[in-house]
Amino acid sequence: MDMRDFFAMGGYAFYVWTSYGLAFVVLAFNIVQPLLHKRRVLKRIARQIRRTRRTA
Amino acid sequence: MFMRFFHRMASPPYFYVISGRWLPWLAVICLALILAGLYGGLVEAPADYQQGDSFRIIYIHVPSAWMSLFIYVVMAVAGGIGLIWHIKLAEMVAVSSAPIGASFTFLALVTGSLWGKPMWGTWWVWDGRLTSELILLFLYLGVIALYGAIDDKRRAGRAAAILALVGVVNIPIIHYSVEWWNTLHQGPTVTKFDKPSIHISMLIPLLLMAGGFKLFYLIAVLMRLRSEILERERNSKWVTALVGSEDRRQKTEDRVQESDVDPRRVGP
Amino acid sequence: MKQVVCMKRRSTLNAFYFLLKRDLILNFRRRAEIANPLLFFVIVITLFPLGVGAKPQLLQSMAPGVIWVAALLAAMLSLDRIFRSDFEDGSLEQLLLSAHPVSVLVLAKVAAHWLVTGLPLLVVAPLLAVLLGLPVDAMGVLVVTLLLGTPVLSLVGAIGVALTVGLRRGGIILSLLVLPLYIPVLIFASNAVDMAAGGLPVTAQLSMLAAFLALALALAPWPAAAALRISLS
Amino acid sequence: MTFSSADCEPDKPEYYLEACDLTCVRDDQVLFDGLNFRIGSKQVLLIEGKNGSGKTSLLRILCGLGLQDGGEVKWCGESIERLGAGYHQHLAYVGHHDGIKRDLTVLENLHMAQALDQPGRLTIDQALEKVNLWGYEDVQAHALSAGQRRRLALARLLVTDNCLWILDEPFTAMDKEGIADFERLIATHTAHGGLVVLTSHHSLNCDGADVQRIDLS
Repeated sequence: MDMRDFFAMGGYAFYVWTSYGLAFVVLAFNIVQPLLHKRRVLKRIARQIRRTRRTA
Repeated sequence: MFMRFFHRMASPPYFYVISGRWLPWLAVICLALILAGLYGGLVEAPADYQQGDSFRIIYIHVPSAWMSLFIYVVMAVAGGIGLIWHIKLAEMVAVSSAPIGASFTFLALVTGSLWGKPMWGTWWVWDGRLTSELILLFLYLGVIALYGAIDDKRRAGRAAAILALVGVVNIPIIHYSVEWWNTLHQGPTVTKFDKPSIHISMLIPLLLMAGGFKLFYLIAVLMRLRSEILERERNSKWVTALVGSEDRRQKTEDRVQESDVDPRRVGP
Repeated sequence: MKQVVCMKRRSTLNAFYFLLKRDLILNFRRRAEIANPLLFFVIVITLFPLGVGAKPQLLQSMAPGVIWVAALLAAMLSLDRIFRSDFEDGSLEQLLLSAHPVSVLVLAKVAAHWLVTGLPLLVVAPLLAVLLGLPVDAMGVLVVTLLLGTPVLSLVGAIGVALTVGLRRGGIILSLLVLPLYIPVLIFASNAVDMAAGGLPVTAQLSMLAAFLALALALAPWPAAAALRISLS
Repeated sequence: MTFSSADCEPDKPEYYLEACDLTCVRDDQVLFDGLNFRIGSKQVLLIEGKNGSGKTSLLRILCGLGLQDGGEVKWCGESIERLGAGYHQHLAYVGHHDGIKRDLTVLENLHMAQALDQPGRLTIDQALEKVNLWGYEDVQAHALSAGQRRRLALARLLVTDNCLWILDEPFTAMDKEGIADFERLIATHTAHGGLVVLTSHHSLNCDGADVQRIDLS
């Protein structure tokens, strides 16, 4: 099964590869979003600590 | 021994550290499983005699459909535990699982319609299973919307847990009503949307992918949980200590970068 | 903990009766508000022929589904009234702090809401079915399905309302929470009327609706009470 | 432990309300931490503190409405969460919202209050007499003034059978004479062995009642 046949997917290339592409996007989203959220939370907490440290 | 382990796991700081250590290993195993499943599904498995290569969408559609139901049940059970025994961590597991479940349900829906297009020529078929999947997506969106709408996060978590419990009781009722409704309008002529009778070489990748998706769910929920714990415990000492130390390490790195920047070169 | 002597149980029934009577009095003091769900029901049904054309054959085949979807939406829109006024003037807190189980009191409020919104739908629905050309022998089954179905709408809706009672813009979310749970009732009820219109037996569908009613009566008040406790915490 | 309605008479002195290291955090702000107190029969607990210091949150936690972040509230030694309705039958709460239905008449409001708990020692007429709302039986609540509605909410305490009163600033919108009346009512309630927890900005001069004070700010 050489590469060209592989990507042709017996004529259903569009359907198969969009499903797999979408799967990759959905899985990636579920990894990236928590990372961004965590960084935002950490930054907010750090700022809060600096604020309390300055006022304390 | 199990109770002691479970009890210590319920305390957020301990859980945060332990999950931090497990995540890399889980990620490696999950990646291995999914790659093996993909290889098996896309390359190894022979084309289906009837559907040709379009059947390979099964390796995404079926595992994510299984996951959507599995995550809802886990969400409801975790919500129930959180409500009855007031375990904050269980409540957070329920709340963190909702978006992941919703994305798997969405994935199952779209891949289902992509799979249906070559077979029936239309993007959407009011087939019993797809319709149940669509309603399950609404149930997920309901839980997410309710959690987002209430400002006090503890109250929001408990309200979302109740909705998840009510939802999980309704899922079998909705599923069988829709199946019964489907037999009314469609009639048995439509080929069963079920998995085609599956040859062993096709089944292995399917199970690999299912295992990979379950592990992926575990990783995703652990990651969301860690940032949720940080957010909810932001006043506690261990978070300030943790963030404080990370903050200082961040500062020392900035100071090191500034000093080795050549003052003559004009910065971007 | 063993509940207290039987004297208390009688007064729980007494509390149920009093709360039901109080809510009916309150609703009749604001009679105009009772008409709102009915007007909505009538308007939605008159929209359909304007939208899909008035071919009698088409209308007749759509009639059961249209009537039931309109009834469902009318019931859902009026759900907010169950707890909203009590939440605003603080008597919801008094309900939660009463000596009687909250689920019984929730049942009383849902019964009052059904009597004020569900029952009138039963009366108006056959008249509107005539607008859509539903055959006469299906009218009886239509009323029976509404009689069995609308209480389930109120009971399940009460859980959604209890969850969103504290929110400023709870209405939008309420429909998202509650409509998926209405689907089984909609499926069996509109199919029962459809079968009756075709002269076929409907005992299976009606018994399913009765089963849903029994399930909702038994299971719905408890999560609604728990949701109220959470919304007010 | 069962509570038969007979021993709910306020004259029995062995009731007590206990808070064990209560903690409450409202959006990032620790309102109070490790709060401990205990009040028994014939005692009044006055909770003071500037606005926003968590007085109302504390009262709602004591009623079992609010959710504390730590610690426990005990009624006669048993956690109120486990007691549930068993605790609420002894409790009467008047919060910011007075819990009066505007469309109902005074009489209907009080009948409803009695149906929700147990009828108390005083009849409705005697209670209305005490808060001098006598003669207003058939007036709809929306026709009453704020002070009169406040007194109607306090009349609800008298017509129901309860040992513990939890009042959130009961004297707001009440004139001097109304306040004096109500202080006498508190004194008679505690004299019968009742307990009262209240927050107030006015100085409470309840002679004869043993008043404890907690300052949250």
